[in-house]
Amino acid sequence: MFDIRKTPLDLDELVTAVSDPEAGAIATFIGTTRNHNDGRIVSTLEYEAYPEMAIAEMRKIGDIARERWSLKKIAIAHRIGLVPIGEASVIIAASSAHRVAAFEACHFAIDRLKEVVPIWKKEHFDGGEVWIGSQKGAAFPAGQDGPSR
Amino acid sequence: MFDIRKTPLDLDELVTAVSDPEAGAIATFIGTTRNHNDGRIVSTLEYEAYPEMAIAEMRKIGDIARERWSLKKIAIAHRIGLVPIGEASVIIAASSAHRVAAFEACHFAIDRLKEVVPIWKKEHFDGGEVWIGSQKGAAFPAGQDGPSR
Amino acid sequence: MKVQVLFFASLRELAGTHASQIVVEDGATVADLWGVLCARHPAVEPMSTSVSFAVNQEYTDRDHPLADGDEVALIPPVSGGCCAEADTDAC
Amino acid sequence: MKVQVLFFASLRELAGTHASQIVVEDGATVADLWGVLCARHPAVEPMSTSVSFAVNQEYTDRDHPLADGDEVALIPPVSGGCCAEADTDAC
Repeated sequence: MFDIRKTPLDLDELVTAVSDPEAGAIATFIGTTRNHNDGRIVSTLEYEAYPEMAIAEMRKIGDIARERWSLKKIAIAHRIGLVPIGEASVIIAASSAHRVAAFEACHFAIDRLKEVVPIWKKEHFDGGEVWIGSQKGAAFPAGQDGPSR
Repeated sequence: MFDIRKTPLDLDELVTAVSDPEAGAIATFIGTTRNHNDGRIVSTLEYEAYPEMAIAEMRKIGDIARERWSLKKIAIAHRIGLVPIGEASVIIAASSAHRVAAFEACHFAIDRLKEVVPIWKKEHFDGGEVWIGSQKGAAFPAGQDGPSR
Repeated sequence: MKVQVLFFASLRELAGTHASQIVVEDGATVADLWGVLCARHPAVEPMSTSVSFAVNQEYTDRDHPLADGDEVALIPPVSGGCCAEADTDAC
Repeated sequence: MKVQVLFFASLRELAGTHASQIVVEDGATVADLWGVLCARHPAVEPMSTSVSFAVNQEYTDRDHPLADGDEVALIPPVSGGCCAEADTDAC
């Protein structure tokens, strides 16, 4: 299950998606919006995606994870639009027979998602708003062929 | 929250227990009973605990995790008695501002739990039953002062 | 030939549009297209060093040659997910 | 002096009891108590090398001296949790 949605994410849905009679271990990761960042009090968080490509990149993350670890299943869901403070913006779940694979795959998936999946976060705070990432001269997502510069 | 109970474990309850306005990351681990082990088809799993000491050892795991990582909160719950195949026997949740701490603390907690928390598993299978651990000449839980031998 | 250009996030706001049909010469590369876009939307030019490109939903190099009908996405530094490694990072 | 001994899991089944009041000599250690228990419940003797001990809910060495009223738990190798590291491990 790889999903981008405008509605609240449901942890149980992802856990159910990766449940498997042969999986003894499920690791999950929940990323939650916070009310402060870099010293700013954030009033609202907004996510935008390039949905078709974001889903395709999530699928690739799943494929890589299954190649590297002995996984049963992996699921990734990201919320877009306005995400109220304290609610989940991303949930990842991975299942495996043995616990190390589930942990490592889940950790890899969130790291990789932040690097390559075309989703952007805008913070609204008192006195302004900013697209996170664009304000620093960030480069081509790591792990991809870089553009010629 | 550190708990031993005879009733089904509830993932949302543990996630809620570690939720914190300053925690951007929650990692969880769910350990589920499986229907086979070591080539045997397991019909029933049964857990027994020394409850007061098990809770005390879980608390120590939480204390160590909080010392080693910059955690917000950690919760551990273990089910005892008969646990139907496919249901969770243990759930761990850890929250932190940054994701590495939550993952590492959660992973540490399940590793450590298996080493030191006085809980035992009995497998019932076609043709017999066995207390897991006792059939191999296993030693004093790792990481503790060993008995003089 | 014609390509469909998609603008996202900060680039969408700088360009003032989400999508645009652009005519480029046969044999034009992604870099050539970016030059056309900078001429048409000068506000995007400061993103030259940070923008990435996807053609038909795959990340590509700037020297990638375009084909008629390609969907070219302009991808500012991504920032999905949450919860930073370090205190200075996002969330 | 008297101590309260608790048996768990395989040791409980081997001893045929969950708890027992045992009288030991003043100055007796955990190892001395184990000797008394092996004499009373010979079935537990094969666990001599794998059993661990907790006095008042803290893991202790075998040379730990007992005090009157102590709660001594006999702890077979623990196997809580789930999901092994390796295929040969439990769950």
